[in-house]
Amino acid sequence: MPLTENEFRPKIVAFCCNWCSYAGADLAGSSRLSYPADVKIIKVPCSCRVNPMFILRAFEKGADGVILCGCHPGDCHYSTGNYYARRRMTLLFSMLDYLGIEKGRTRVEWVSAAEGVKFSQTMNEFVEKIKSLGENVRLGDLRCKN
Amino acid sequence: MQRIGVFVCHCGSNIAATVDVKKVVETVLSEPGVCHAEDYPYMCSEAGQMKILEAVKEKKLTGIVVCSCSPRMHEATFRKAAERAGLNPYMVEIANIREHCSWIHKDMEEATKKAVILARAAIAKVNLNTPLQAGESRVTKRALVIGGGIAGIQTALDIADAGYEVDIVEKTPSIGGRMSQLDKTFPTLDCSACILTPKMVEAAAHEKINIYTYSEVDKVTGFVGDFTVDIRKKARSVDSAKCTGCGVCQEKCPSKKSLNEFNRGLNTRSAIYTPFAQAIPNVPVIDRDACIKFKTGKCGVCEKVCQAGAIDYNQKDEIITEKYGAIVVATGFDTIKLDNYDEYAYNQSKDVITSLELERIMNAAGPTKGHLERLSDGKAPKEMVFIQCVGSRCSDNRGKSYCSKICCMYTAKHAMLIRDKYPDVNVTVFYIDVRTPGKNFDEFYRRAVEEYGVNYVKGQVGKVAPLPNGKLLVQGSDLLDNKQILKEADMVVLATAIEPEASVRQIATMLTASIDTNNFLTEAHPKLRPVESPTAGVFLSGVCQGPKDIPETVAQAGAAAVKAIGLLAKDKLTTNPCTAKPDELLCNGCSQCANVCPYGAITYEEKEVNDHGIRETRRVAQVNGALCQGCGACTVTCPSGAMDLQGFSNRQIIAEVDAICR
Amino acid sequence: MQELVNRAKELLANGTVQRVLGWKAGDMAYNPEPSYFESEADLSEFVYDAFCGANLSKYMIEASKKEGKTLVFLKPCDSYSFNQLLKEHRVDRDKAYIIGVGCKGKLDIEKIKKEGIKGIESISGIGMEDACDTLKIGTLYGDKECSYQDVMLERCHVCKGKDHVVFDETLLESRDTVDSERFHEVEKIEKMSPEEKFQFFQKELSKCIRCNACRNVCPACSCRKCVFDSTKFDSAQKANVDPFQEKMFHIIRAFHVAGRCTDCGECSRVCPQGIRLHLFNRKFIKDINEFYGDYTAGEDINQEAPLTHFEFSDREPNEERG
Amino acid sequence: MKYSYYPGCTLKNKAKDLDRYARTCAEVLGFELEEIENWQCCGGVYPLGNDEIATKLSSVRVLNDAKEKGQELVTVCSACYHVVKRVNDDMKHVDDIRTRANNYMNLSEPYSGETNVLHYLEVLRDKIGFDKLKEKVTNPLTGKKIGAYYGCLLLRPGKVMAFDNPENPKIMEDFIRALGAEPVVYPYRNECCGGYISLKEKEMAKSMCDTITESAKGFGADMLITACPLCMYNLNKAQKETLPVYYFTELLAEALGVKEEAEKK
Amino acid sequence: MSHRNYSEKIKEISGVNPYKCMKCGKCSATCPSYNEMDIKPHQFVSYVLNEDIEALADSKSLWKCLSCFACVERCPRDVKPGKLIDAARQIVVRERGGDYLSADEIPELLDEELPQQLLVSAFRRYKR
Repeated sequence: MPLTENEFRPKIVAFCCNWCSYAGADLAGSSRLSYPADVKIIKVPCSCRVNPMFILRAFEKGADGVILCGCHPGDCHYSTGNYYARRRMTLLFSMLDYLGIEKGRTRVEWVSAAEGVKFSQTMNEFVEKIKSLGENVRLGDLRCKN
Repeated sequence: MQRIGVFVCHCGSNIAATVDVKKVVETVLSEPGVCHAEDYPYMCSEAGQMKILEAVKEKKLTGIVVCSCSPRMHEATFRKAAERAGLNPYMVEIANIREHCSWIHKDMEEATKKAVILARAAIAKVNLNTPLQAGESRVTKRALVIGGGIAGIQTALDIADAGYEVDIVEKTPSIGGRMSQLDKTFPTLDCSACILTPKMVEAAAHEKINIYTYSEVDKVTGFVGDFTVDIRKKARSVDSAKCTGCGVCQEKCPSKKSLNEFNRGLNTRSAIYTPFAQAIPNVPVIDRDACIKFKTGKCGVCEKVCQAGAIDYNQKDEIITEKYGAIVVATGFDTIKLDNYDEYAYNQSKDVITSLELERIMNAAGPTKGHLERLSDGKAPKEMVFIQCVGSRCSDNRGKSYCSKICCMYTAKHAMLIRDKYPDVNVTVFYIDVRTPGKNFDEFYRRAVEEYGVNYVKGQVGKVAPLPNGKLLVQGSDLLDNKQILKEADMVVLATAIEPEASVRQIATMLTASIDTNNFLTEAHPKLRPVESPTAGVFLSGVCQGPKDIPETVAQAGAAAVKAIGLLAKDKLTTNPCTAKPDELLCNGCSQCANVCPYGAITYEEKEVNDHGIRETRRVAQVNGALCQGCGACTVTCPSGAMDLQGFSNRQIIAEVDAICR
Repeated sequence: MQELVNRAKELLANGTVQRVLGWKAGDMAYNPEPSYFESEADLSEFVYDAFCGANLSKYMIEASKKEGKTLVFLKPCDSYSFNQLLKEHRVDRDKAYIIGVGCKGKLDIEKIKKEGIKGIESISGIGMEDACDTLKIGTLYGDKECSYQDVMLERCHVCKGKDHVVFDETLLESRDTVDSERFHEVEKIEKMSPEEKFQFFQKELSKCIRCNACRNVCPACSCRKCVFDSTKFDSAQKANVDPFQEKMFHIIRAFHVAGRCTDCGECSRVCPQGIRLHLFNRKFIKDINEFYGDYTAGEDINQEAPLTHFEFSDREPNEERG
Repeated sequence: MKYSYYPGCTLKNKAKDLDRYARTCAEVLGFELEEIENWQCCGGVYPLGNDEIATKLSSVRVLNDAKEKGQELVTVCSACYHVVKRVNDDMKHVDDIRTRANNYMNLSEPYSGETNVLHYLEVLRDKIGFDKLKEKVTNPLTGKKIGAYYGCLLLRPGKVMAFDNPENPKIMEDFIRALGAEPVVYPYRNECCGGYISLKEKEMAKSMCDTITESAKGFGADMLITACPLCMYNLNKAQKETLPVYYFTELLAEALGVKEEAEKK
Repeated sequence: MSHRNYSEKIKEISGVNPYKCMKCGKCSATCPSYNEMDIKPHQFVSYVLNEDIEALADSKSLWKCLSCFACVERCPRDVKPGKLIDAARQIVVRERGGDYLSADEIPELLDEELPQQLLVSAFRRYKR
C-alpha cells in the first residue's frame, strides 16, 4: 500500500514466540500473505517471556498497539509457558481497561507455525482496529510523540 | 560499546526487489555502535560469509547484524561464520527483512523504512549482547517409535539395523496398522499382507527392537537426547510368556458380540481376541468391557480351556519408565466420521460403505470371506458406484480442506479389481479430478478405464437415496455432458477422507510438538526438514505428518530413521546457552520462579553473598543450565528482575522495543 | 493494653524472646509508630490503640535475621501478610513469637480532620477497653465529638475477618467492623466509560510525588532492590517526569503484588497525597477471584498462587467480561 | 411456561387448522402461546440479498417484541420459522445488517439477536420432551404408518437453522413415535416440494411432489405430516387420493384427544 | 451499469466469492430444478466471473430456482450457488421492474387452497 500523506500510520509491536507464532509469521511471509508494514515483530522464546513492563514500555515510547502471539494452549513448546502468559495478560489487559485505556490496543492471539493465514489476518484486523482507535494518547510519554 | 557490522542481503531479488538495500546500508551507518555496513546479493553464500569474515578482521567488529531471511533459515549459518571469524557465535543477531518485510510488502519506500527499523532493533539488541557459551548434554542411545504401522515398523527396523535399541509402542493388540487391513496395494496389486507380514516378523525378531503392543505413551519429560517416557502397558489379561497362541480361548469364548474393529465393525469378534491371524504378538487380549467374567464375575471359560494357564484376570496396567534420545511419531490415520455427509446415506443404508470397509469385504479374512456382496442382503451387486472426495477438499467445515491424496489411486484399484474378478459388475466412478502423480500411477488409472472399462464420470454426487426395492438411487451430475444423472446402484463406495489418528493430539501435547489445524504434525520446515518436528529430537514418520501412500510412507519412515540415527550417533549435544540466570544480589529467595519452571531447573541454596560490603547468608535461586530450556517464565514471575534470560534479556528486549517505537 | 505489656515483659523475662516488636506512642495522640522494645523499661512507651494501624509483619523480614526470637504483635489482617511472607521464605517462623491481638477497627486521622476537627490535643475512646463508638477529642478550640465508625480506615469497613491465620497466642477481643462491600468502589469505576475512567485515574495519579511511601510500607513490596531502582529494565526512576511514568510505576507495582497482596490497605493509609492506591490492588484481587476462583493471599500458605498456577480452561485475555 | 407466539399470515387464513390445533395442544401440554400484538407478515421468503434490509424489518419487530417481554419466540409455520430465524441470525452476526436495521427501527435499545426462536416441534422436543409428550397421549395412533415430510425450510441452511441434521433429520420421526404411530423413513423427506415456484410452475411442482410421495409410499407410508402450509398445498395439488397429508398439529391433537375440542374453536 | 459493475454487484449482494468454486458439480447433482434450467447451477459462477451478465439475466434459471438451499447446504466449498442466482434475480427485478409475474395474471393462477404465503413470496421474489 503506498504511503499517502496525513494518513494515520500506527506503530504496532508484535511479540511472537519463537516456536509457533514467529514461524507462523514466517509462513505468512513465504506465502506472501500481506499485512501492513506498521507491524514490527520482536522474537521472544515464549509468550511467557513477555513482561508487562515490555508492553507498557512500548506504549510509553509511542506504540499505538501491542499484540502478543504464542502457541495455542496445549501446544506450548515449553509445555506451560502460554498458560502463564494467558493469566498475566488477562490481568494486565483488564487493568488497562480499568484505567481507561482502550481495550483494542492490546491483544493476545494464539498462532501456530502452520497458521500463516491466521497470522496475516490477525495483523490486518489488529491494524484496522488500531487505526479506528487512532493515536495512543492515554498511555504514552508525550515527549516521544513527534 | 560494541563495534557492529551490518550485512544486508539482497537474497537475489527476494529482498532487493522490494527493499532498497543500499538505502538500508546508508541509514544504519549512523546507528550507535555501527562501524561497518554493506550489502551483498547472497549473504549466506560462501562469498557472502567471507565478506563477514573480512569485515570482522578489518574493522575489529565485536557484533554482527545480518539483515536477511528468517533466523529460522540462516541464523545458524551466520553464527558459524562469526565463529570462523573468531567471534562468539551469540554476538550475531538477524533482522528478518524477507519473511517479515520484503515478501509481504509491495511498496518499496514503505518496505525500506520497515527494513531499517528492523535492522535498528537488531542493532540495539546486539549492543547489549554478551558472549555465551553453549553447554553439553548427553544422548541416550535408544529410540522410541510411537505407532506400530508400516511407518513405525520401517523406522524401527532402519534404526535397529544401524545398531541402536528401539522400542515400538502400539496401542492396539498387534503391530501392523492400517496396512494390515488392506487387501491389495496399488499400483502393483500385490497382496498387502504378503509384503507387510515379513516386515512385522522381522521387527518382532530383531534383537534391537522391543515391541510394546496394547500400550500407550502416558507421559514424556525431558528434551532432545534425554527424554524420559512413561509407557502404560495395558492389562492384556493374558500372560504373554505363557500363551502359545493356540486360539482355543477365542473359539470357546461365549461372548461373541463385540464389533470387530479390525473388520471396521462389519462383523463381530469374541471378547478374548487377537485382531487378525497374522497378529504380532500372537497373544490375545481380553476386552474387559465385553468379557462376561469381568462384567458378572461368572464365566471363566477361557481360563478353563487354556492349557498353558496363560489367562490372568488380575493383571493390572503396568507403567514402564524408559529413557530415550530420540522419539519418532508414527501414529498414522483413520477415515473421518461420515455423520456430516448423510446425503450419501452412509448411516441410512448398509450398502453404502467406505473404501476401507470395501478393503475388508474384498479380503479373504474379511466379514464376507472375500466375496463381493451387499451387507444388507448378501446379494452380489451388479451395479457399483464409487464417489470420490467424500469429506476431502471441503472448505465448509463439514470435512477436510485438504486432498487425502490416496483415494484416486485406491478407487482405481478397487474398480479394476472388481472388474477383473466380477466382469459382469458395472463400475461407475464419480470424480472431481483424478489426481495420479506418482510412478506408474496415471498408467494404472488409465488401465482401469481402457482395459477394464470402468466408467469415470466427472462430477460430484449430490445425493444417494435408498429405494424401496433395496437399490440406491445415485443422483450425480456429468459436467462434461452437462447432464444430471440418476443411476440405480447396488452398492455405493465412498472414498472417505483420511485424518490423523485422534490420539495424535494428546501425543503432540506431551511432546510439545506443534500440530496444524487439521491435526497433522508440523514439520520443522515444509520443504527442507520434512521429517523433523520443530521440537528437537522428535521426528515424523508416515501420515501423522500429512496424507501419504505406502511407498511415500516407507520412504519417509526411512528418512525419519536416518535423522534419529544421526542424533543417536552423537555422544554429546551442545545445549542452548540462552538460559535463565539469576542475579544473586537481587534475588529475594521467594520461590515464585521455581513454581513456574516446567523443567525443575531452579533450586534454592543458602548462600553467603557479599552485597556491597554486607556479608550475609541468603536463600538464592540457582539455575541448572542443562535443565533450563530458556522459556523465560521465571523472568516475568520475578518481581525484582533478579532472574533474567541470557540472549533475551530484559534490557535487550526493551532496547528492541525502544528501537521500534522510536 | 496493659495485658499486652505484661505478657511482653513475661516473655522477655523468661527468655522466650529477645525483643518485642510493637507500637510506640508518638508525639501526638494519633501517630504511634512501629518500634522495637529491647527491655522492660522500653515497654513503658508501648501503646496499642485505635491508631495502631501500622502492619508490623514487614519488619519481621529484618527481625528474622537477628539473633533469637522476636515477639511481634499482629492484628488479624497483619497475620495474612506475615503468612504470605512466610510462604515466600522471607520471614522465619522460628524467629517469631506471634501474639495475635484483637482489633476493633483502626482510625484514619485524615478523616477526623475532614470532619472539621482541627488543633487536636487529645483523643479518648480509642483504647481496646473502650466501647469504641464515640471519640471525645480535645482541641485548641474546645472539646469535639465524632463517631468512631465514621472515621475508621477504609480497609476496616471491608475487613477480611477478625481471625488470625497465624499466631502463637491471642490476646484481646475483636469487634466486627464490616459495613461495606469490598469491591463496591472497584465496580463503580468499572462501570464508568473509558474517558471517565481515564480522567478519574489521571486525577488520582497526578497527585503522586513518587515518595515511595506506598512501596516502603507494603509487606508484599519487599524486594531487596526494586526494579524501579535497578538497571535491569532500563527503568530506574526517581521522580515521575511525565504522566506515563506514574502509571507505569503503579501498574507494575500492583502487578508485582498481584496474587500476593493481602489487601492490608497500608499503601492507601500512608500515602501523603491521599491517593487511593488500594483501588489498583483490589482490582487485581477482584479479577483473580472472578477469573480463577476466590483467593486470599496469606490465608493458606499451601494454596497455589493465581499467577504461578493455571487451568487449561482459563479465560482468554481478549474475552469480554460477562 | 409462556412463549411469544408468531402465527404468521397463512395460519390466520388457509392454514387455520395448523394454528388452532397447535394452540389447543399447548394448553394440554401446559405451555402458553401468547400471540404477539400487531404482528406483520414475515414476507414468506427470506430475502437472501445482503443489502435487503427493509424486507427483514417485520421479523425484527416480532423478535424485538419477544425480547422486550423476555420470552422465547415460537412459530408453527415452517416458512415463518425459516424467515424469522434467519433474520435473527443476521441480527446476531452480521454487523452491517444489524446496524442498518436498528437505524430503521429506532428502538429504545438496539436489537442484536437476543431472542431465541423455536419451532413448535422444538418446544415439544427440547422443552416438554417427547417422553413427557408420550405420557400425555390418551389416544395413541397405534398402527398408523406415517411419513414425516420436512421440506427445505425447517432444515436448511443447516448451520443457521440448527433444527436437526439437514440430511437425515429425526425430530418428526421421534414425534410420530411419541404419538404411538410408526414413522416411515424415506430419503426424499428433505427434498423440495416445489415450494415458491408453484404459483407459476405447476407442472414442475407436481413432478417434484410425485417423487416425494412415491418414495414415501414405496417405504410403506399411509399418510404424510408436514409443518408447512406451502408443502401441504403442493403435495395435495399433486395428489390427494393416494396419500393424505396432515399438519403435524392435527395428529398431535388427535393423539392428545382434543381434536374435536380444537375444531370447535 | 457496466457488466463489470453488475458482476461486482452480484458478488456484493450474494456475499459469494465465486473464486472459491472448484467445479465439482455437486450443486448441479443436487438441484431439483436442474432439468428446467438452461444455465446449470455449477455454471453460475463462470457467468459471474466472465461478467457475462446479460446471458445470466436472460436465463430461465433465474425463475426456476426453488430457493430450496440444497446446493447451499451441500456445497463443499461454501460457494452458495443459490445465493448467487438469487442475487442475479434481484438485479433483474430491480433494474427491469420484474416482468416475470404481473398482477393481471394472478386471478387465473389462484385456487381455493392456495396459501397466502405463496402470493406474498411470489411478489417478494419476482416484483420490486
